[in-house]
Amino acid sequence: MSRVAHHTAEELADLKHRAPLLRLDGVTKTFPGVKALDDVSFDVRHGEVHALLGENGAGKSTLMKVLAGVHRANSGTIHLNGEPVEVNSPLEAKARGIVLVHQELSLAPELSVAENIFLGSLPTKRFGLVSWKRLNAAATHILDRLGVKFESYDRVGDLSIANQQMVEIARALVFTPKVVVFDEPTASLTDAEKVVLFDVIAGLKKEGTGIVYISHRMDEIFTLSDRITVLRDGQTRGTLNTRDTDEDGVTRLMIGRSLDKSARKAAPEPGPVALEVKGLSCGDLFRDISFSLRRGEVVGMYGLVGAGRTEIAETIFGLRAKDGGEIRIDGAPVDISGPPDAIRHGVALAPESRKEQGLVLGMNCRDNMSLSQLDAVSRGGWLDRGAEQAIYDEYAGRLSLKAPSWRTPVRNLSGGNQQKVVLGKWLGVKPRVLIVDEPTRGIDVGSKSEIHALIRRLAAEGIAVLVISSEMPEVLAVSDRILALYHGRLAREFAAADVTEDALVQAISGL
Amino acid sequence: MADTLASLRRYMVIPPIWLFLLACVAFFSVLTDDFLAPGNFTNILIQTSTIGIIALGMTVVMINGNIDLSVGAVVALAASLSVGLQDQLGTLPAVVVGLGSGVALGLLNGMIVWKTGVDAFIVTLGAMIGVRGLVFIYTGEQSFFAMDFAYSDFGMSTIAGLPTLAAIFLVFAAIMHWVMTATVHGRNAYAVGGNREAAEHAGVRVGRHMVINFMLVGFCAALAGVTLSTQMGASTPNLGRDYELWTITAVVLGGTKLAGGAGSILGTLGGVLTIGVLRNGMNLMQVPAFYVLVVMGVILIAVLFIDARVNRRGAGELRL
Amino acid sequence: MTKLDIQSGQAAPRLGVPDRDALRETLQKQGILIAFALFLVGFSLMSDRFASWDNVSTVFRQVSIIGTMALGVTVVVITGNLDLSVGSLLSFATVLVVDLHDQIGPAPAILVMFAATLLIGCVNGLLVGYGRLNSLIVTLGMLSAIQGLTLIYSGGQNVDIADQEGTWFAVFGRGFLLGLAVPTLIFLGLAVAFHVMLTRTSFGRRVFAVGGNPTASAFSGVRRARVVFSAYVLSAFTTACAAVILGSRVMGSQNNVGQGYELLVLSGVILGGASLLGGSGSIPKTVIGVLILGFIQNGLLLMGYPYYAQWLVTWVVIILAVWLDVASKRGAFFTRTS
Amino acid sequence: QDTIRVGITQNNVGVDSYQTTYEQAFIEAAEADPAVEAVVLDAGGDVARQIGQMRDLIQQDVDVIVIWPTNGQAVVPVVRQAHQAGIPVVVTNSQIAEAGFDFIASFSGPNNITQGQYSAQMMCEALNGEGQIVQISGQPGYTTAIERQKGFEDELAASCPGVEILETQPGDWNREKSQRVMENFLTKYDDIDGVYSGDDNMGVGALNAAKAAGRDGIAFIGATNFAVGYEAMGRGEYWGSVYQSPVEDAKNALATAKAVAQGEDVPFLNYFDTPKITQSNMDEFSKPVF
Ligand SMILES: Nc1ncnc2c1ncn2[C@@H]1O[C@H](COP(=O)(O)OP(=O)(O)OP(=O)(O)O)[C@@H](O)[C@H]1O
Ligand SMILES: Nc1ncnc2c1ncn2[C@@H]1O[C@H](COP(=O)(O)OP(=O)(O)OP(=O)(O)O)[C@@H](O)[C@H]1O
Ligand SMILES: [Mg+2]
Ligand SMILES: [Mg+2]
Repeated sequence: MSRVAHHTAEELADLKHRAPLLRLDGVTKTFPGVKALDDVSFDVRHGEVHALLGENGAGKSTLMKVLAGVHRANSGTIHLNGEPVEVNSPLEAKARGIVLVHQELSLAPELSVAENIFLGSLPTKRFGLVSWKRLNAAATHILDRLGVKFESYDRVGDLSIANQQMVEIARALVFTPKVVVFDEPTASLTDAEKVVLFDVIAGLKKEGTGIVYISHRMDEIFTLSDRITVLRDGQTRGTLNTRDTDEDGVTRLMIGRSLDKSARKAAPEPGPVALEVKGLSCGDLFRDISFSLRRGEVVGMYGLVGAGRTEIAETIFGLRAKDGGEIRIDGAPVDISGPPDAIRHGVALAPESRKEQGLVLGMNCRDNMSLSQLDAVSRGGWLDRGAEQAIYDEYAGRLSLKAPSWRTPVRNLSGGNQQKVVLGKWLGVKPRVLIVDEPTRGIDVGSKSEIHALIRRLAAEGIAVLVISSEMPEVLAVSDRILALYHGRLAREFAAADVTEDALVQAISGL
Repeated sequence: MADTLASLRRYMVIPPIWLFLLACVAFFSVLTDDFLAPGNFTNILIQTSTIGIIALGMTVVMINGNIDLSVGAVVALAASLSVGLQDQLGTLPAVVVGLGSGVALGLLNGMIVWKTGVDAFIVTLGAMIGVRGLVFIYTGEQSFFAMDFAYSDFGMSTIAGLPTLAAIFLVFAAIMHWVMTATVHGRNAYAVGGNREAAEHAGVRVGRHMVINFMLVGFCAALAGVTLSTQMGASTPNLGRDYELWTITAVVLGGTKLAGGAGSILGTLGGVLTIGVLRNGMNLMQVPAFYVLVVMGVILIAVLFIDARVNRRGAGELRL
Repeated sequence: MTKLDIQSGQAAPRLGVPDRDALRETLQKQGILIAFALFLVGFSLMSDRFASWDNVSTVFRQVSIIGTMALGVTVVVITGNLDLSVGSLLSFATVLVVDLHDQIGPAPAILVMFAATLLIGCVNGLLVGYGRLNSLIVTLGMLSAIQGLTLIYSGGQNVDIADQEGTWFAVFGRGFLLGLAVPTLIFLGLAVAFHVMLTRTSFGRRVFAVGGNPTASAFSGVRRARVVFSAYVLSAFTTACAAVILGSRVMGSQNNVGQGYELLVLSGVILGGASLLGGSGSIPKTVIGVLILGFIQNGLLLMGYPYYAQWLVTWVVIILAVWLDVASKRGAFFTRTS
Repeated sequence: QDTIRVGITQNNVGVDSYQTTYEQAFIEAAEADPAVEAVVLDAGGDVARQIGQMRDLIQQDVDVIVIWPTNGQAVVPVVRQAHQAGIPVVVTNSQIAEAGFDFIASFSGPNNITQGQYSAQMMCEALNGEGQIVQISGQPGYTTAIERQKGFEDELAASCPGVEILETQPGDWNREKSQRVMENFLTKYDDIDGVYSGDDNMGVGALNAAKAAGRDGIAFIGATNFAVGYEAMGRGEYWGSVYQSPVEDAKNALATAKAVAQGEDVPFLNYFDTPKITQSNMDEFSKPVF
């Protein structure tokens, strides 16, 4: 393996005027019922971070999968270093130095971190024996670079999602790749890990690697990228120099209009308390949590990953047994035995992990949406398809879901659109108390503000909403009050009017 | 070195089935006199060696997310060939042909699963029926008998006090344990079963990998057929019926997931021995034939039940 | 703001011809039907008896036992579980109903048999549903236990109905209604009922959800244990129905009549495209799967091959049928896996 | 040493009434005889298990072993082992392979070849030497099935060339399976004059199929007369069979074993009588208990 020579700054500047490292021309890809890519062209230069932007379902992941040999395009060409190449399988892509860090985790849970990182190219001794020494040394070397807190021999299935994402990223660093594609790498990373990732990207850049970066987070795009290409409906809408444009310009290209940032209406007078939690505790996951939600109110819950927010939500939803404290709904103490009971009490939880907890991937969009309210859409056990369709139509519309048809299995939707189905499924319940856990993970900026508006509107209709989020702008944008969690305890409560970013950061860091 | 140890340690974890095995051994030792006799243990080892050898290969195939229902028929085919061809070819070449037939059928199964994408369950179910047909075509319904009594004497011989067949089983188990924990191929089996797409994207040649595993289980089944026929000095066309179900049961009891991605040879060994000990113990206790069936069924379920209680996760688990 | 290379013009309208797509989608999913049709044509060409009404109705009658059982097993498989106990449960139920027939009369015998069989279904359901135990081992254990129970009950003796002509019990296996055999009617009637249940009721939806993703269904308020429990009871129910047909058809029973049926039934279900991983499957396709099995056996017999040659052909046909099915969904004959 | 310890390993008790009745009769006979103590084992149809049981019996050093072979070839080596250990072996019900003849003291049981021949003779008689028949054989690969089929086919070819076997298919000793096979035969052949089945259980299945299809005038001949077959014969629907009593079988085996153990001379092939039973002579026989 020859390392790519380091370039001086001048050389790098010069590179921009050279032939691109990678060029995709006229790529078209259709799935049954969808033209996911329509004559897309795109190029990446040495040492460049090229951001790929677009709404959910615009075709970003598909384009990168074509590049990485996962999908075969209907037509189009790929040039690497000016040479036309065929990429018919992931293996071929790898051999040509093209690495894709997938949007969806693709790890083998039973294997160790090191084995996952070197999957497909484990170092060997004689007789096909794994050389554990070299494997772990090499893996540790990469992990040190990423500054992670787990060991190379830990079982991947035991890691948190964020850490699994780090393993996925570590994979990209095994060989000196020519092109690395990051597909929404930060969707489940914390700030600390993000910093590490950006360092890694900077390092790759210095080595002359071409980088494609997909994200829905504008701040990241503008921090990292040199150029931005916007996809819309499977077509290229344009490529811009990052320093020549701004968020608004890109957004307009992406969704055809500017974002209405003033979506936040004045909060109506909140109604009576719908949910009250007193001294709720569960093992060492969280202790002594007390708060209340009023009808018509949106409360944000903010904290670091592992602060216990999800567990609190799960406990309220009856998925965990509490070992102390009390939950009241509309003033009456309740003992919720499980989700069916919770739903009966008017509590809904849109979970954070869409694939594991949110969706039946093989089931179509409509049926997924109505799954949380089967009793409501059936009479005497008989399904009322009209009622189901009505729910689907309403929330597909309100969330601008992009699906070929209601019959499409959610497996075939883009990541962001899958998340929309999860939301639609729980918004449709019209609960008294709605808990949404990381509601906009992987959702494009346009839809994100629509979802925020929708949450506000639901509150205005008299629902009490708890929004769990790791994104400060989101919490700030939607909440009337904010609960800051630190290490399983309620650190502070803020009113939206007098919260500052600094105070919030301090509160969740235990300061 | 420390790293190597640490990374190896988790592959040496004792699977829970061994606890039940111990419990069963204790139970029968108390309730029957003959159970603890050394001759009895070698008996159990011989009796479990057939299913056991197949189970070793089945474990690998199941870890990588497939299944092989044709093993019982392959047992019959390999036994028939290795006994039936002795007159023409001589003993050793006949055995080689028998073993080869298993590998060849494994290759066929594997290639079909790989190239057509048809589920292994269907492919090997077809083979389970069809290979039995091959056996009947070859044997013309007849049983074969090894004129060479050395053949059956081999099945009864011992090495250093250990019956040869038991020794073959244990040595083979050790080899397979090593393959699954220390070789690239073994580790890839977990990757392919745990997340096939991921393995494919990472450049594991999934198709070839699966074919090799099918050949391996085919070889194991054929080897079991050969050892079984040395026990009998003969072969019968109906040999190995139902073996697929008992093999899979032993493997699953040992902790291998039906869906793939997890499992171990050690666990399988425990599963195989548990079933063997149960059968043997009930024989010694002279449980009447009809009741053996009931007791066997109930114990299988009880093992699972206790296992689930013992392994119940703590407070971290969701109430689903 | 410098635009480097913005494309001109509006985005072209997306390719979307829903009707044609829906049609193609539907056609694509019918690979198994095409396979079935091909075999029927093939057999008809090779044997002039094959395509006769007599023969077709005979095959329907013959598959009705396995077919009826396959309906319940389909539900279990869709929930992501297995039921290997149906074979020995069939033996148990048949021995019971036949034996009781002469002792307490047909109607009470049927009632008692259904009660006992459903009870065993409940045990399966409790263990797999509420106990969350591995369904393969539970039902295999039950296979063995039920076999033992049957033998203990009958003392290992065959059971027979003495008065075969005079009992109305004969109608289930031997009767005809409107020119159709009663077993066929029971099978197809139950198939329609099960199909409606799976596609039109909330229970059916829950069955698919639980099999597709148990965790997500639990988060959605579906009671997994209850659904799985019900699936096993349904499986026991269809097995009991099959036992009535079998007992009446044969007017007697051996203790092992259902031996090996578990795999036969399961093959029918899997041939119909249900996945062992759960979440997919359909009654009409299970019916087709079972019919394929029945027609293969019948067709090969009519052609007069020796039985082992039939086994070889069965091998090829089963794989070809499913291959055609998966190939049509994939749009290619071979996989791209390296 | 006063009592004789007889160890028996049976084929597959419970799989059909014959074997079950045999076992009961054997146990009863042993209990009735104060000079005999019996160790009764069942191989459950599994050759490997039967070999294990043989070894156990050798280990226990019983005075004589009775074996109902699950397979005539596969048990030869272990029978040889017993022989070498000085334990006489009596084979019961179905014969072992010729290679093992040197190692056994005696065979006690029916002659399946003869039974096949009897059936062929009855078939010839029923059809007056002229006609087309089908055959439903037992489970493929099992000695009894093979021997009966062989006896039947050879005798028919030799002494009754006018009767032609259209086709043979296995019915696996299963009445329902045989019913299905017969239904297909009926579709396939417009003209069937007779049906030979490997036992009455299957024969009655075939009869069921013919009755359901309304096809009269078919002569049904079976073997191992079962109660259902006996009754059908009484109704005039079943032509004939071979009478074989499991009780006789069991008693014969025990008596042979006892004699062998006591060092008496016994004939090597100790067949017990299995006469033809037809509609005309059935009154001479009591209805089988199974
Ligand atoms: N395997 C597939 N089968 C059918 N359709 C698919 C498949 N994969 C993607 N699609 C469709 O292709 C289109 C583009 O999807 P893609 O995943 O590329 O979007 P994306 O831009 O990555 O969106 P997101 O930001 O939500 O991840 C979507 O309409 C999606 O439904
Ligand atoms: N340090 C850690 N090591 C391993 N797993 C962790 C760690 N911290 C948290 N986890 C796991 O990660 C998951 C997410 O943590 P948790 O749900 O407690 O955090 P949260 O406050 O809800 O944050 P988020 O919603 O951002 O994930 C949980 O399953 C938790 O067990
Ligand atoms: Mg995407
Ligand atoms: Mg969380």
